[in-house]
Formats: sequence, structure tokens, C-alpha cells
Amino acid sequence: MTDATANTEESTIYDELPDAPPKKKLELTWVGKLGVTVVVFWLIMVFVGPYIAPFHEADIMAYDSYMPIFSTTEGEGFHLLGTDYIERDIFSRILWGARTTIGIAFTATLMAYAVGVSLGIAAAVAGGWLDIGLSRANDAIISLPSIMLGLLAVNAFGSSIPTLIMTAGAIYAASVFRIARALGQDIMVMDFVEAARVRGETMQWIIFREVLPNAAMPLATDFGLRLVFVVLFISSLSFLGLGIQPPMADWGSMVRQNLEGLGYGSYAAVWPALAIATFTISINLIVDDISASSGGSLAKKMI
Amino acid sequence: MTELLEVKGLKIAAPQKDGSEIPIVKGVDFNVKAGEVVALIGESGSGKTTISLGSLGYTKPGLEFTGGSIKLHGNDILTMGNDDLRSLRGQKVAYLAQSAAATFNPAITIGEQVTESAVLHGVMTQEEATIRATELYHALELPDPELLGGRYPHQVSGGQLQRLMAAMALVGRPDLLVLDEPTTALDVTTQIEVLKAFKKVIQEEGSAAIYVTHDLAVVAQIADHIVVLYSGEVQEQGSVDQIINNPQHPYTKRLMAAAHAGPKPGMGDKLSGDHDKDIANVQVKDMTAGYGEIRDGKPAITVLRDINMSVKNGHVVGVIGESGCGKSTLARVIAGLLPAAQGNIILDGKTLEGSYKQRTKLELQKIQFVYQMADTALNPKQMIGEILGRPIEMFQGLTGKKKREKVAETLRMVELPVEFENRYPAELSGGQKQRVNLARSLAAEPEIMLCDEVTSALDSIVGSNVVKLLKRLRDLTGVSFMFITHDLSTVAAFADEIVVLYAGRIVEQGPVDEVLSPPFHPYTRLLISSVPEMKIGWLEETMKKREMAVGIARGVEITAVGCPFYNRCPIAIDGTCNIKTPPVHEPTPGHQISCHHSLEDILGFENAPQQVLHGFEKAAPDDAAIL
Amino acid sequence: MTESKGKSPTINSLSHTDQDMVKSGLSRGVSRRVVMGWLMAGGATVAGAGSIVASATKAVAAMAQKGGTIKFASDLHGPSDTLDPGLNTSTIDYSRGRAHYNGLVQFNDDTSVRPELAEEFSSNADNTEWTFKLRQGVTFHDGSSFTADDVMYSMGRHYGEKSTSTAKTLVSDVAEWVRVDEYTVKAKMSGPNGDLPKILATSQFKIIKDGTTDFQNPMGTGPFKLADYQPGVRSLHTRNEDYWRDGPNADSLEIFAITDKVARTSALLSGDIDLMQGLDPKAIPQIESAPGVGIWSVASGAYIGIVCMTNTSPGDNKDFVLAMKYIQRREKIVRSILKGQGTVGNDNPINAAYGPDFCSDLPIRQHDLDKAKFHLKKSGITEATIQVAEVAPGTTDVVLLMQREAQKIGLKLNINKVPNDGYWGAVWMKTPMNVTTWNMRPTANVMMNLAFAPDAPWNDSLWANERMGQLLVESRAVTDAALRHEMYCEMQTLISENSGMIIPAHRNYLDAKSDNVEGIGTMPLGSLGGYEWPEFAFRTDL
Amino acid sequence: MQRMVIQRIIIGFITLWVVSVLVFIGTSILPGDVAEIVLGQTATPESLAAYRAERGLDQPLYMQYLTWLGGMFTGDLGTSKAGGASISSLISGRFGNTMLLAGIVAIISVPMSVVLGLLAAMYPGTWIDRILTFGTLSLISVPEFFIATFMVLIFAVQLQWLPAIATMSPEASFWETIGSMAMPLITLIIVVAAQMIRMTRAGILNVMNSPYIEMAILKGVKRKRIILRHAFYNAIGPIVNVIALNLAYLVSGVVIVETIFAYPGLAKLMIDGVQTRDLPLVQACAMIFCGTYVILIIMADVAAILSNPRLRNPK
Repeated sequence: MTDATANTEESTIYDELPDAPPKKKLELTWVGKLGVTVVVFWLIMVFVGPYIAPFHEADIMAYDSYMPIFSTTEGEGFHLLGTDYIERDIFSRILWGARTTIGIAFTATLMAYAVGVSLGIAAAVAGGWLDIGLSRANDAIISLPSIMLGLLAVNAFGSSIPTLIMTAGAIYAASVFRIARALGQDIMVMDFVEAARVRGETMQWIIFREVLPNAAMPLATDFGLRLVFVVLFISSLSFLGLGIQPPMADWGSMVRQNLEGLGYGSYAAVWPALAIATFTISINLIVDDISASSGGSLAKKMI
Repeated sequence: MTELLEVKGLKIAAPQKDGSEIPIVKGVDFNVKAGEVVALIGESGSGKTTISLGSLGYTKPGLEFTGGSIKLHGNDILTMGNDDLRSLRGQKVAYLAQSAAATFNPAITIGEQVTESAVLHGVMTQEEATIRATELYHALELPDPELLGGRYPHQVSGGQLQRLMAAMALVGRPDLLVLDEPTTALDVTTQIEVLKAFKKVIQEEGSAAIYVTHDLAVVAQIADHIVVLYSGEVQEQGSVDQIINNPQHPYTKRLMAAAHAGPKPGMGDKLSGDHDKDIANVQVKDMTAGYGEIRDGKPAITVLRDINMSVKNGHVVGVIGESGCGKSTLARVIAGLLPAAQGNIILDGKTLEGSYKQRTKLELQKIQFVYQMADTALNPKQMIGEILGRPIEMFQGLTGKKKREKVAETLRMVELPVEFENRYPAELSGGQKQRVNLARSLAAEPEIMLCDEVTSALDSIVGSNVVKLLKRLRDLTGVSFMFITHDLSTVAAFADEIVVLYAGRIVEQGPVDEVLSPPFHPYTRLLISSVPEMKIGWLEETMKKREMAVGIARGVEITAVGCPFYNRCPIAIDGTCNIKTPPVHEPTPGHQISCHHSLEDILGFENAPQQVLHGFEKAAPDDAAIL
Repeated sequence: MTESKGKSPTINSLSHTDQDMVKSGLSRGVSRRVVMGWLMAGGATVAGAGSIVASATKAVAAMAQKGGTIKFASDLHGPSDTLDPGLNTSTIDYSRGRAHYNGLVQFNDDTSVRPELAEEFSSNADNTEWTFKLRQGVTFHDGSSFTADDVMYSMGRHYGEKSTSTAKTLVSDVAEWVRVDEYTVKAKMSGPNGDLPKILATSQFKIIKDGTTDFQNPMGTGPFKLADYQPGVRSLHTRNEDYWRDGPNADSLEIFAITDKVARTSALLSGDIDLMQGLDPKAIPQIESAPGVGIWSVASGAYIGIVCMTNTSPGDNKDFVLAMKYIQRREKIVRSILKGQGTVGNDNPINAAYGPDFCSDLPIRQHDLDKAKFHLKKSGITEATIQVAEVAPGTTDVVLLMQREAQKIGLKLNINKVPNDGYWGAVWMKTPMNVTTWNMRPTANVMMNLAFAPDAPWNDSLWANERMGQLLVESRAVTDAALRHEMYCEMQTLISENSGMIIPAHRNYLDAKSDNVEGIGTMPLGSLGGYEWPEFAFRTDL
Repeated sequence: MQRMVIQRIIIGFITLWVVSVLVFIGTSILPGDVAEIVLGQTATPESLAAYRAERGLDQPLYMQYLTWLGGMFTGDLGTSKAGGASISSLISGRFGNTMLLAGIVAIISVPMSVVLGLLAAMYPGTWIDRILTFGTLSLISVPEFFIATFMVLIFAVQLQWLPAIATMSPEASFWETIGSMAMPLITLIIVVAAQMIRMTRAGILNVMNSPYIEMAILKGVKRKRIILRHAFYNAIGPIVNVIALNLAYLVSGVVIVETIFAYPGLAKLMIDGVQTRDLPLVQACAMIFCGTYVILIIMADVAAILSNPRLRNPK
């Protein structure tokens, strides 16, 4: 080493440079922000909806069915979005429906994640027979049409809300399992996991402290998409008449029950459909925004 | 000579969401004359790559040109329209990236990728391009040039890909080549062959070049003019001779200091005081290991064969060899990450279980493995405090305040500010991350640390700082090190003993000074000669040497019988070296060389006049061309 | 039926339904007198009726033409579709059967019967023995001729252990079928039954060829031959050229189902089908506002029922059941849920559609929350759960309405919606509270005998009333009209007062058709005029 | 490579078996049985018993399963417990229809989606990209049945251009058949294409971050070639996988479309089977669905292998 003194005195001036310009935090575009706003709005409705709704979801008016928007009935009041096929106030039912539809979808998705992620990560971490067994069962579930599985479950256990949640949860746990397993396998080969193992860490530490935190972000975005699928899935079940128990309002069956109205210009079916669309589209917008900010930047450099 | 490229007041910055800018390049001026090689030198973050890309009118995503001009043949690249820019790229200016492995498209044949730009820009027809490419393969001394074009990137070695990059850049006869750290990722022996090839073709083609690197020694061999950069500003620029032989600017001086002269005996500073406690800390006995299912002591793929070595208390053992020689595997076996197929690992006289799973907590604590890549070794989702705290908690059983104190102490030991405990790895620079990486192992208070290439990913300055740190740690804690690297100089400066691994076998080992002075094992000799020295014209001299004639331009062959180095050895004896396992000579106690030649012969060859012993001259048909 | 003022009315001055009724009546050879009877019953003057019928006759004469294909979409089909009359349960089966087979006798629109394959039928004085003289020269689709053996075989399939017939109980009182000669059969009854012919006119008793076991392509004597038959997909029927009477009007029928009601309606609106069964009341405005199509609504005795099983709580508590009867908003149900296509029910299966046997002097039970509260209080019941399936259009909504009313009198009524499939097997008659629906039956006696006789297998509420059983049997033998009416009134009162069955409304058979198809009947025993249409329906747009 | 494929095929068979067991258990826990459902409201204990005897339903369920399994191996699908018709006759027609529908939709939507997806990826952030992204996003966000019903109301009821239902009559000519299928075709193309376009775009943009793309840019390669030659070849694997899943969906998952357009396809048949508790029928359909899924996935894997030199010809 030539003059060790020289560089000690310089080292103050020339300290190490950062590798790259500091990574900017994830920031949403206005589209993404719009999405967030709408989703938040609906989430609030899940909690306050029923309380601010002018009528009870099961209230059957004594006036007329398929009333147009902004119609008022004496003694009963104002129907912002008109009434449905048996004279219930659509606006109120949409507000109530937020709780049922989003509530159920959300719980179901949460369940799907609880099951799918824990099994998926477990399969990835443990490997061996556990992995093989789980994967085969998973294939089987995925290879069957989800509607049909739903039908089986509802026929077997009746279309109660728990059944719906369980069914949707189970079905979508399968696809979550896949993703979680893949993610897990990628992370398991990282050095820091190996380091933890050599340190003699327990399986649960490795799963919960090393693997999961690193799988969190991709799983979070996937959660959004999954949630959308579940909403649509439950709507489809409602379409086949297997959905939520009446008189509870859920957007899917609201669309279904009022479809006839469309034929002669009642929008009774359009409003709940819009509710579904705004919610699901918004979630997708957010997810898109997030994944956009993480990729494709090089593509813009093409000339 | 006329100016080919003129860079004036070049400014490049990263615009932020809030409209502000983070300047990356802060007004840089330099020129490149036709046929001249200009080197941009600086650490990572100095903006050297950004500038070099600027000469193709390109900035990485997130950056943009904010001022100045880059004129090629007098017209400004920064104001060019897309079509001009497209024809500029690849046709007038060609780019060679650092990692060829990542830069070649895995799904397209080499031939197509090499000829692509030339054909697209209508410089030549596919046929012409293919012929031209084949010529270049020849010139670059690539194996079977005729077939190469039909291969896919994954089918050729890293060194070959690096040279293929050169072919890809040169095929369209560009006016300017931009080489971005083209040899940094390579082994010394590969690096020298690639360097040689580059220099040759650049001279033949007479094209100008911008050569981006942090390695002064390399620059000394290839550049005419040097531009020294620090954080986006030119510190000093001048001719190679001037910069190398009498640097003015303090920063340049510092760079020179960090860049080490070639490995010589006696440059390492020994452990303070004599090696009083010369008892083996870790011993490896008749160990054979590899991957795949183990059948009667033989793994499917054998990586290490009959390894015998030891690390004495408080010693630093440097394990050296080219990539693929099994040096990392050796560390992994000791750490219990890869159970050996045969032989034992002995810690403080006690034989260890093969797999870490069966080892006791204490044993795990005593042996700590330090990974090469801090980026993958540190959990990005844990704060430094947590990363360091965990081993302390587990091995010292400290918690709460005590634990935090210990964390702070550890941070201080690796010369990092205590505040770092609340930061995430992503918020640290490469060197800082590497220090944390070391600190984590240190926090376990081990007896031995197995450091796997901990400096090879770092710039010379940062790297040398880390080495200094390691020395201090050894003196401080008396922990022993197994220091794995392909960089002989670092070992020479730091280790007490050296183990030279080749193709999974130990060809030579012993105290640093003995190993670095004759008699050499032919492979050790090759390694030593391959380390670039900060001497103009060193490359040419070296290439004249005998071992170079056959040592380079040949792949490693893992063999079970005979001497592993046979096919690259200048003094190999047909019928012996390739059949019998070589005997072990012990010139001085503890210094072992395994070779079929007697020590006298080996010494003899050292001093013998340059003459090739047997039919390997075809190996490097046109060494002469370099001169 | 209203008629327009001013110039003498024509057929066009009648409502859509009435026009069709008149036209189809005439087209099926109902006498002018009868039709005028209908019109005047509807309030038309003799002159008015006369001119209407005249114009109608012209219209019909102008229209009654042969040819063309008629596409009919039912509401339900599947792998379980069958051409085995004994297994017929769905509209699509009945309609195909009607096209493929004949019965011994056949219904008129007023549920009286006329001979079909039996040239004539008669009974002895006390209705204990019926004789059927069979029509000669009738041939099956394979050319073989129809004889007593076929009748014996067809009837035999409704008896014995192995019989899978869904109608066996209807003819259980026939002690023995006797083959008198090649063209005469006798039914020896175990007791007097004046209604046997009406029973034999129902779908399950169509005549199949002697020895038929494979029902993928069975032989019938009906107006149409089977051209293509895919269960759960479609069937195609082509004119039987050597049909024994003046053949069917259409050249061919295409019969399939569109299970989705919205899709079914759309298909009619877009002209992809000519007839649809099972119009959702919600869709009435849609149909009526659209050109070229109209609803076909026939008032009937069919009803939606809410069942409180009397053998278990809460149904075993008379007061609870009464409370449930009092909270029914019968008019509202007819208006809002059935959209007017029904009649108020009186917790009594029999209504005006059954003609003289209906006890019109029984007062309609009115919506009365005070009475309801009183009885509920007395019963002490505060919560109950009802199983609901959409067994008939609007069933669920009826229960939803009921739930809201229940709340008003302090009863927490939980609704458990279950899928339709499996309902009859797993829920109906197995759970304390559920829903049911019944088609109209040929006679009041048959109806009550099926669903309210103490020992009847389908007594929804398991309401066992000795007196009821007694009356049912006795009334069959009674011939004196006054006494008979008295007995029927007593039975209906018994049911309305005591049974666990709540009947808030009777539903019309509500279907829809294209204006290009006429000749649909109004017989109230089933959809589209009791499934009688296949032989008589004809296209007007040829 | 052969080894990989064979491995997949074996796994496929295992999956098939697991499915058959799942479905068997699933159907066996349903309330009510074929007899009760077929005979419905007018069932009597005797008629039920008689019906069960006639259809062999009086055997214990596991026996029914075993007989079915046995039949499976001898290629005999058994007879429908509900209608008594042979399963193969029930299925054959439906299978044809399903395949026809899926086939046509695939032929149209797959190339269309890939092209549009590539287009969106080629001009990221431009109006064409935005339109495609938002359009497809909206389409995958609304319930299928709503899209379908809307189409019917517009094209069939209002404009009367297309038939509202897709009845498949043997006597119809090919073009008549296509005509009557128009609505389900359009609906499915919209639904499926939306998914595939998004996935193609995502797949491409995913590899667009790799250094070799930057290299291509620095070599002055044109957009079109970067996308088609450099990016696409490396994105084939995931894209093909998505296509496979969507095709599988076309075969098994289109219940709603089949219901709304009264299209006689397999999915609806299976639902009917479930609703009538027709075990052998459900099993047969399940096998077909699972089989299709397995085959498609294997094909996707093979395609991925072929598109990847590393797997195609290792060192």
C-alpha cells in the first residue's frame, strides 16, 4: 500500500457515492388516484351505507314497480334511482348492497389468501411430498369450472353467506396458492433465506419474517385482481339464482332481477351494474398503475 | 488528428416528480480523436456510464439531457431526429455492455444478433455481414468461428460472449466504439485474453473508442487518453503516460493508491506479533464434494476432489482460482450448506456433521459465511438494526437495550454510523451494504468467517477499504478468515496462507510469500502473470510469455484422472500428466505443489529461455500480431 | 271484454287475448253459439257479439291455413326430458306428448272432455264401470294399427310395484282394466268416480304402442312424427301425413327450452321463437309494448301456496297459521307481483276456474294486522324460518312481502332461499315452513283429493281431517247438484279455516306468443291452453 | 424435453383421477337424488323405489362410482340416470357444439388479441395504448351476463340483426349455423380477447426491462422489430399460458353464455347434470373439462419449451 496517510486525509473529501439516483417512492398517476378515491368511497359505503340509505333494503313500497329515476311517491318519499321490479328503492338497495357484495367478496378473498398463501408458501418452503400433494389437488380444482364448483357447494350447503364465502374462498385459494408458491420458490433461493437457515432459524421465522415480507407487494396487487374476480364470481352465481339470500341486496342479483326492465327502458338493472363496474374498474386501475410504475419504462425509449 | 467526438458542457440529470432535478453529469468536456482510445475512469456513481451512453444520444430511463452538446463529425447528437439517431446507433457509434451474458437476447442466435445492426442499417447484406462476422470471430480468436453464428448465447462461455459483443459492435465498422467495463466481470486469465482481443481489433479497425472502467491497470494497457471522473465532474484528464506516471489531482492519486501493483511476495502485512497460536481452527480432510445424488461417495457432478487444507487460529487463508474452480463450494461445504460426499470438516479438533441441520447452535455460531452479493444476502424488507440484531439475539441471547448497544457497537466496528440501524439496505451504497453484510456475520462473534468474493463486486477504492476493514477486524477480534477471491493481488496484500484451486483440486498451497515466489506451479505462474500491472505496454510483454501461449484461450476441463491443468500447461508431459495424478512436492514446510515435474525442473523452466515445449503454438496463432 | 262504442264492433275491437280466444275457438270448430255465449258473458250485447263473431269467422276463415314451422320454447329441459308419458312432469314433456300421442279422451277449453282415440265412452248408473269404444283405422307412426292391446299396455304401466308412473294415484281406484274385444276396453272401479274420463284426458295417460320400453324413439298415434329428439337440446316434429283426423295445421314443430327467462322473452321479441311458456309477470309491459307479440294469459285454479306443516312447530299451532293467513296482502300480491295476471286466493285450492264446484259464498279473508297480532300473541311464537324456492314465478317475492308484514306484527320470519332442483325431494313436506305450487286439476275433487285428503301422499301440510276425507269420497257418488255444492262448500271452508296451507293467490297461466301464430286454446289445466296447442296452432303469415 | 412432456402427461392423468374423486364426493353430498328430482312434486315412495331400481340407483354410491370408473377404462360412459339415454349420445352433439364455439372464438380472438396486445406494447402511453388498456380493463370488470344481455337487447331485440338465441339444428347449413351462433361468438370473443390482450401487453412489457432490449435500442433497431423479434420471442411462454387458460375456459366455463343464448353446449349440460344429480353425466363432463385443461396446459408448456432455446437445445 502506498502512503496510507494520503488516503485517510482525502477520505473526508471523496466519500463513497450512492450507487444510483435514489429510487423514487411509488407514486400513483391521477388515474390511479381516481381509482383509490372510488374504492375508498365504496369501502366507506360498506360501513355507513345502510345508515344513510333512505329506505331499508327489504322495504316494498305500495306504489309502483320500475319507477324512473328522481320519482317521488306520496307518503313514501323520493326515489333517487327509481324503484325495482317489486317496488323497492334502488338507491337504498345499492347502498345496502355495497355491504353485502363488497363485504362478502372481501372476506372471501381474505380467506382465499389466508389459505392459498399459507399453503403455497408452505409448499414452496417444505417442498417434497407436501408440495406434490397440494399441487395436484390444486390442479384438480383449477381444472374445473368455478361456476360448477360453486353450484355444487351451494346445492350441498344451501346458499347462505358463509357458504358463499367458503366456496369463493376455496375456489380462489387455488389460484392464490399457485402465485404464492411461485413467489415463495423465487424467494427461497435468495441468500438471505439461506443465511437465516444456517443461523438455525425456525421454519415459521423463515416464512413470516424472511419470505412473506418480500412476497407482500406482488401479493397485494394480485389481491386486487382476485377481489374483482370474486365480485364477478358471486354476481355470476346470483345470475344462476344461487347468490345471496333475499331480501338482502347484492349488486349481482339486483342486476339479474331487474334485467327484464331493460327491455322497456327501465334502468333498474343498470345502476347496480354501474356500481359493480365502478368498483372493479377502479381496483384494476390502481393495480395497473402500480404495475405500470414498476415496468415498461424502457419501452418508452424505443424510437 | 481531427476531433471525431466533441463533448461540451454535457449535463444529464434525473428529473423528479416535483419538477426539481438531481444532477448526474454536471458539465463535462472531453474530445475523442479518430483512432484514439479515451478512458473514462471513476467509481460507480461517477456518471461515467451515463456519459458514455450519451454519445449514442441515449440516457437510461429516468434521466435526460439538460445541457451541453455531443458532436460527432461536427453535428450534435442531442438535437438529432429519431431516424438520424437510429442510424447513428449501431452504425456510427457502437456500444459494448458490461455483462454480455445479460445483453445477448437468449432467444436469438448469436449470428443474427451480431449481424443485426449492420444489416438493418443497410450497411451490408446479410451474406456480407455473416462473412464479416466470421472474420471477426477469427480475429477475436473465438473457437470454431464457422459454427458460432448458429449457436445460442447460453451455449458459449462468458469470456466468449464478451468477445462476441466486440464482434457485434464492430461488424458495421463504426467510427466510435463505446466499451462499458467490458472486462470487469471476468477472471484474470479471461480478462487478459479479452483485453488482448479488443486491443488487436481496435488497432486493426482503426476505430476510435471510449473505454469506461474503474481499473487503472486495465486502462494503462488500452487507452491513449484518460478522463478521471468523480460525481459527474471531470477531475483531471490527460495522456495515459501523464495520468499513470505523474497524477496531479488528489483524487487521481487516491485511485492510484487503491489500485494495487501486481502480487509480489512480502507485500502482505502479517498478524501483529508472531503466529503464536498456530493451532488449526478449521481443518478439511480428504474432502470430495459436488452436486446431485451421492452414490458410494461420488456425487453426480464432482466439484471438489481430495481437498486437504486448514485455517489456523487468527490466520487469513486466501483461496484463489478462476470461476468454476470450486472455491465457493469449498466454503459452502465448510459452512455445512453442502454436505461433503467424502472426508471430514474438523472444527477445533471436533469432526462436524456434514449438514448445518445437524450441527449444534455453537458450531453454527463459530463458522459464519459471508455472501458475495450484499444485495441478495440482506433481506430488503428488514432494517439494518433487525438484520444485525437477530444473530446477536440468537447467539448471545441479548435483547432490548443490551441488544441495541451491541448492534451499535457492531456498526462502529464496520465503520458505519449508528443511525444506519433504522435504514433499509436499499438506502445504502454498495460498499455500505457489504459492510453490513460482514457485520451480520461479525455480530455472531464467530471463530472463522468464510468470505466469498466479498470485494469482487466493488470498485477498487471501496474494495480496498473493505479489505482494510477486514484486516482491522482480524487484529481486533482474532477471528480467522477464509478469503475467497479470484483477485491474487488482494490475497497477496491480506492473507497469511494461500490455497490455489484449479478445476476442483488444490494445485498449490502454503504461506503467502512462498507461494508468490518460485518455484511456482505452472497454474500459479499463469495467474500471477495475468494480473494487469499499472505499466504501459505490460500487456504486450506478458503476451510474449510462454504460459500465455497456451494458458489462455482454453476452457477449464474437470478431469478425474491426471493433472487437471494438463490441457493448459505449457510444460505438460503427454502420457504422464494426462494419466497419472501428480505427486505433491514440499519445497518448504507447509508449502505444497502438486506437479509431475520435479521442483528443480520447475525452477529451471522459470529461468529457461522462452521456448514452447510442445505443440501448443497453434493455440495462439497470431500473438505476434499484437506487437 | 269491452266493445268499442259507435259503429258495430269487429273482432279488432276486442282485447288481444279475447281476439285470440274467439278466433282460436272458431278455428277449432267451436260453434258460433258457444262463442257468442263467451262474448255476452263478457258483457257484449247480442248484436255486438254477433257482429264480432261474424268478423272473427271471416278472419279465421281467411287465416285457417296449413303449413309452416312453429317454434316453441319452454322454460325447463335437461337430460331428464322424456317421451314416456308415465314420467311426464314438465311442460316440455307434456307438449311433446301432445304432439306425439293421443289420449282416449281429450279436454275442451272448459275442462269438459270429448272423445279422442275412444270413439265414445260411457259409464254405468253409479259410475263404477266405464266403457271405452275405440276408434278403428287409427295407425301408429310405424304403420301398425291401434287396438285395445295398446290401451291395456298403456294403462297397465300405471299399476304395480315396478310402475314409475307419476300419476298412478289418480287411477288407483280403477280396480281392473278389461279388454272386451279388439276395440273395446272396460275400467272396473273400486268405488264410484264420475271423473275418470277427465283423469284419463291428462298427459300421463296418453296411449303408447303395446310393448314399448325404449322411449328414445317411441311410437305414437299423434299428429306429428318424431324427426329429431335430443333430450335437453331440442326436438323436431313433422306432420303425420296419415293422421286419423284432419291433420295438424303446422308442417312441423320445433320444441326446446330456454331456461333463462330473460333470454326466452328476448327470443320471442326478436322473432326467433313463436310461442313461449312461462312469461315472468315483470316482463308483461315489455311484451305489450312490443309490436307483433302478445301475452297469452289464462285464468286458472293453479295456485302458489305457503305451507305450515301441521305436524310440527310452528305449523301445529292453529293461531300461528291463522296469523300467517291474516298478514297476506292478497290484492297487493296479485297487482304487484303477479302484475294482475292472477286472482286473489282464499287459502282454498278451489276458485272460480273450477266452475260450479267453487264455493263463491265463502268470504275472502282480508289483510288484518290486528287479528294477526292477536293470534300471533296467542301462539306465543316470535321467530320462524321458511324455505323458499322459486317454484312458480313470484313465489319468492310473495314470501318477501310476507316477511315485511310479519315484521309489523312482531314476528321475525327468516327466509332461506334454496335452489329449485332437489326442492321437491329434500325440502317440500320435509321442513316446517316451505312453499308449494299446484297446477289446476281437471276437477275440484281431484284437486282436493290429491292435496288435502287425510291420506293423500302430497298433502303439503300433512293436514289430516277425517271429515274432509269422508266428504271427498261421498261427494263423488252424489249426483244432486245442490247437495254436491253444499258438500264442496263445506270442504273448502274446512281447508280455508283449518289447513296449514296458505293460498294468497291463484296464478294465471301466463305465456306469450307471436301474432303470427293463432289457434292456441284457453283450457286452464296447463300452459298455453293446457298444452293442447300442437295440433291446432297455425301460422297466419304464410 | 421428452421427459418433461411425459412427466406432464402422467401428472395430467393423476389430476384427472383426483377430479373424478372430487366430483364423485361433491355430487354424493348433494341433497336429494335423481329419482326425487326427476319425479319431482308428484313422486310417491313406490314410484321412487321403482325408478331407483330401474336406473340402478339402489346400489351404494361407491359401487356406482366403481362401475363408472370401470366403464371409463372400457370407453363406456354409461347411461344418464335421469333420462336413460346413453351418456355418449347426450354428450357427442354437445361436445361438437362446444368445440365449434370454442374453436371459432379461438381462431378469431387469439390472433386478434396477440396483435392488439403487441400494438399496445409497441406504443406504450400513446392514445392507442390507453384506449386498448382502458377498454379491455372495463370489459373484464363487468359481469359477463350483463355484456351478453346488453348485446341481445341491442342486436337482437332492438336492431333485429342477429338471432337472440343460438339453436343448433342439424338441418341448418354451415353458414346458417354460424349466423345463429353470432351472438355467443361475439360475446365470448369480447370477454376472452379482453383478457388475452391485457396479458399479452403485460407479458411483453415485462421482458421490456431486460438489458438485451436496451442493447437492441442502442443498436438502432426499429420499434417493430424490437417488439416482434426481441421481446415477443422471450414472452411467448407466459402469453401461451394465458391463451391456454382462456381456451380451457371457453370449453368449460361458458355456462352463462350458453344459458343466455340457449346454446346447447357441454357446460350447461354439466350444470343440468348436477341439478338432476346425474352422477355419470357429471363425471363424464368433468373428465372432458379436466382433460381439455390438462391437454391445453401441456401444449402451452411444450410451446414454451420450443420457444426457449435453453430448454430446446441445452449445452
